[in-house]
Amino acid sequence: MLHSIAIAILQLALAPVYDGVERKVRAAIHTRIGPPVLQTWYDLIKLFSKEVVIPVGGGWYTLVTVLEMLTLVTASILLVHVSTVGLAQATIFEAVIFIVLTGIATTLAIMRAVSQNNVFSVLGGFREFSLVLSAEPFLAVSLLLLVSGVEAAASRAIAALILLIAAYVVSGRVPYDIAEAEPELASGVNIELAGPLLGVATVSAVLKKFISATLTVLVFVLLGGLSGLTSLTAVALLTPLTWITHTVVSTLLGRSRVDLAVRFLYTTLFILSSMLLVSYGLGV
Amino acid sequence: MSIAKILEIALKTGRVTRKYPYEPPLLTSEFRGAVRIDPSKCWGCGACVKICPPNALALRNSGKEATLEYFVGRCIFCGMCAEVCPAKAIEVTKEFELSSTSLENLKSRVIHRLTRCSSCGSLVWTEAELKSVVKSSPIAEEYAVLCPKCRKSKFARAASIRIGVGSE
Amino acid sequence: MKDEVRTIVEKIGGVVEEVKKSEIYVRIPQQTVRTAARLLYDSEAYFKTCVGVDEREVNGFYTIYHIFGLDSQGVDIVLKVLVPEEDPQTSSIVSEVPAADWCELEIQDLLGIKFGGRLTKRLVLPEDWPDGVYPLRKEFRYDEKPSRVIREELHEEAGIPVGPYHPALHEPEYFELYVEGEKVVDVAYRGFHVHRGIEKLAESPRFTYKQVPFLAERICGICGFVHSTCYIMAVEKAADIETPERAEFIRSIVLEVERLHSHLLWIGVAAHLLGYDAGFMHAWRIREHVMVLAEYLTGSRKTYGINVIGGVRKDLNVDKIDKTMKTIAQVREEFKKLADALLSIPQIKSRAVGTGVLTKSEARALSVVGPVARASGLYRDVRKDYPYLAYGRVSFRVPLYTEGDNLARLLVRVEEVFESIEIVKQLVDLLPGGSVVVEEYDIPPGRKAVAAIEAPRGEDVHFVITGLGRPYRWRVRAPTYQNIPALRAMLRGTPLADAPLTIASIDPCFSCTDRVLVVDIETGRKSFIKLVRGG
Amino acid sequence: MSSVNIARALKAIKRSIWVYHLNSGSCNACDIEILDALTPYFDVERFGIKLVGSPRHADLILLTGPVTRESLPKVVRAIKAMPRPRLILALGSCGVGGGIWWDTYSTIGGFKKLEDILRENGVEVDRVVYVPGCPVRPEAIIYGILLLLGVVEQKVKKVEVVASES
Repeated sequence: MLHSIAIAILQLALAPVYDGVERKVRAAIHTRIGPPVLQTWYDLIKLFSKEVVIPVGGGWYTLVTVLEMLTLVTASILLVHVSTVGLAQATIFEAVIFIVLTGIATTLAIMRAVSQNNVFSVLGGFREFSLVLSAEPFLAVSLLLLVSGVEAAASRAIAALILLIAAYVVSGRVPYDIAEAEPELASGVNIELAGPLLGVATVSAVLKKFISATLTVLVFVLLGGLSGLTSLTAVALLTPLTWITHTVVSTLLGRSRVDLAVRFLYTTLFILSSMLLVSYGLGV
Repeated sequence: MSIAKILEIALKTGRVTRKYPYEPPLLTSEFRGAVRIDPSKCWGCGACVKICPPNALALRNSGKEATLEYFVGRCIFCGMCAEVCPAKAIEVTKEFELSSTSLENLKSRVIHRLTRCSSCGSLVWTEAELKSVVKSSPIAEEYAVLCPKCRKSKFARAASIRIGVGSE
Repeated sequence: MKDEVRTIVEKIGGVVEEVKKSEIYVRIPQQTVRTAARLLYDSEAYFKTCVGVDEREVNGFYTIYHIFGLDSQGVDIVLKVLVPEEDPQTSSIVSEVPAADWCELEIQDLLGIKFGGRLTKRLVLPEDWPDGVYPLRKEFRYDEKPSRVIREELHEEAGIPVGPYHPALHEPEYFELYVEGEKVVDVAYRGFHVHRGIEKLAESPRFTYKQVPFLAERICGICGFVHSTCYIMAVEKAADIETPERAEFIRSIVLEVERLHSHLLWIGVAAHLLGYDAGFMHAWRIREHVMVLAEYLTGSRKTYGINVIGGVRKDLNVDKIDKTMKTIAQVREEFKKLADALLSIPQIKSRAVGTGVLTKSEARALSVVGPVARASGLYRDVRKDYPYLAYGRVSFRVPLYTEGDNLARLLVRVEEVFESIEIVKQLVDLLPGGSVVVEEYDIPPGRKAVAAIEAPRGEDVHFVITGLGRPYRWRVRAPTYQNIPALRAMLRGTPLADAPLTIASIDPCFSCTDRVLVVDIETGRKSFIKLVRGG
Repeated sequence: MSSVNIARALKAIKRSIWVYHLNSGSCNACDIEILDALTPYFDVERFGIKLVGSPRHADLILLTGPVTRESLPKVVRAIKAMPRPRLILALGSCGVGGGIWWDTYSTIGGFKKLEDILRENGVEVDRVVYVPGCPVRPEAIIYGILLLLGVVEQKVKKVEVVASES
């Protein structure tokens, strides 16, 4: 338990570095140099050293923003813990806790967005809401199914596929970055933030990418039935690898529109879930 | 998959970034940067001031001195001043690293002493202009140091002496 | 005068004052200007612009020139209407010619002439500008700064504000989008943030004929060469100055280089707005070759500075020609690959198809220009309709699409990149010898001329009345000025997320447009209220 | 909060400078060059420079244009929304000295005048760097930012020469 928390903290410290690598990789695809690998850390350090500006909405708003980050930190640690200990020890209970935590984080994020007296922020909040509704329920179902230790190969494969897609959506990357959509909504939900508070929101954004990558790793750990040292190695190697894969995928695509994204995700995930249901029922 | 084509393009192109300021800028031989006024050649005639579209060049007369001021902060780098300068004193450089923390540092001035008409004492030429006019044209120095009015009357007087009318 | 043109001119009545090779000036009494305008519009003439001039010191009147272009004949018909000084009022032609909307409001603001039946509300000038001060009247000094008048904020936000500072717009402009859910139902536009008083400045004592090209270049930092060339063409036409052929070729080459950089820029920005940053980066990487070429040919990356009345300041030599050919070949090859990749991105298809539609009839009624017109099925291109400079000597295709959506406008520009490359190749091939500038010329006062150029964004029109030492009046009608009104038609029913793309799809250049004002807030507000009440 | 330690603030942003592009009525040329500086050939991201969409996120404002009468109140509002320290790069011949239209009726004529108006409105600006150019080259923008951060030395200085003495 303790060692996996230590690993989780190490991974969390590495998350901004992974983010730096992401920016470096994206730059390479753009045929340019890009920022130093530690850039996201530099950004965070700077943001936390800036003047504190409490936005309209005051303390309540600040509280929600900070709480959102803390929930995400907890969820991340839990997720790393589950993936490092592997299949044998992963319990439905932990999966439920994780799902509840991400649910709370999303609720907080939406609350933060719509409580702002800024039309872009509110719009971003609604978009986030639509997107979450079309991905997270499926994520929860497939995660529970995988953790519950279903033996049937087809069911496991379909559940894994759903989880992989949903995990990508969680990362908030193109084409699903519609809640922030810089050229459309002027940074959307983050528009009114400044200084340390923006730093907190940036941490949350990085954590979402981290959770997304770790979820993907978890799929492989669960599928491969890894545990102990092998699952540890998998986490250490697969997290950055997944991160980079996500990056490359996101550079190849454009931003989707909220109605198109919801329709696409709903259709795809609904069909997959129906298949899952059938295969689970048939026991294959 | 054609969406992955961009990766192929990127791979083939490699990295194109110029590491300016550690590498030379992307500058061609034709680039027009800030102008430089050579104080040893400038006459202070003001032809450049007249042509300068944004008034980045100004000639101010304080009574004793005429100051040609070049404010690079308003320059549009058209190079017309260099084209019209009769003394070829203005040179278009390739200088673009002109940033400054104060406006004063963006100004360069050439100060010209003014000469007075030797007869009536009114201000006429800048010293440099006088020298170059004397050097390049057949005008005699005794005429050059006069203001146009005095010159005209001196010439009229000299002429009338020669023809022999109205002698005093 | 050709017979077809003669028939039209006879039909509209009035006094034919002047007939030139490509312009006919007809003086029309105030009472019949509307019928004349209607007649012209029905005879397939496009409305170019109207110009208000304070000619009181010349003939005792304010004058309004309505410029119509008979594209099919390559002739401009200019209706001249005299407005008495003591009662500055005239009839509006906006009900006959919707495209005249803005320029009439502009005259109303800057010259104080009222158009019968139109709003008298402040539209062009800043909100803190005092009433009764009209910058384009001759007694107004260009550098007067009337004191601020504090007005109550007339405008409270009711819709989604896009601007004045918004990441999708790199200029300070203000769109207010009225939405239901995520669908745009109406839009109000408030511009004039970039009104710098250029037209007034050019007729001020600070400027001479020779200096105005440098001012014209700074109307717009993207299509600066178009503006300086257009001004110069108008002056040269008015004063019958013959430019050496070689200079005309060089100008045409630089114009096409400018189109290349402008279209590549736009394609990059469009990709960025669609979240496809790789497209943005690669388009701009390719564009950088064009920028380096532009600097090598002219000495400046953007504002060029080589255009003067009578020719150009820099000649082409072997090295420059060589560099030009190499660069365009490289751009062609690299852009071909990029365009393939770009057009295969699923989000570009799903978001550009069927959004921001402008139908052909709307496009015709609003006299839209450039790629916007060509994407809506209007075959309009100044290079073909009124061949100028060296364009009569080269062959090229005008891309035409009928869908009128964002994708059509994207495709028009993509194809034009390739056409421009072909044009440059032919121009370099045909480049004649000789000098590049005539130094001696004389510009008599009182002459008039209209010049038009196909800018990257469409038809750019300059109208000049010559004066002593400097233009008496210089009027600029940028392409975006004609296209922005079409945005209302394009944005209605478009998803909010596609609004920035749709706004960008006309490739708006507000700095061009805003030398003067633009606004449509009143109509926007009214229909908004109506729509809301109607449910 | 009223006094800002500039040296410390500059040190803090040395590796991470978020810039906000504020166009006060420019002709677009400088604005396009700002965008150009982000693209592969110049790639300012290698210095940690990032263009942000809200002045609240910004460490540095890139001001272009001569500040037109109409945009003035909005420019003041945007600069006010920026947290301290307020650092500004006045770009281009317009931003520095008002440009070719420095004295027309509808512009206020560059940053110097804007600074006075800002002061009247109680908006303090902590440091300004002037970057001439028409338009400013992408390299000139990079140079200006590096000068602000103290990475490069200032090259220009005030020159006053008496013609006959030289």
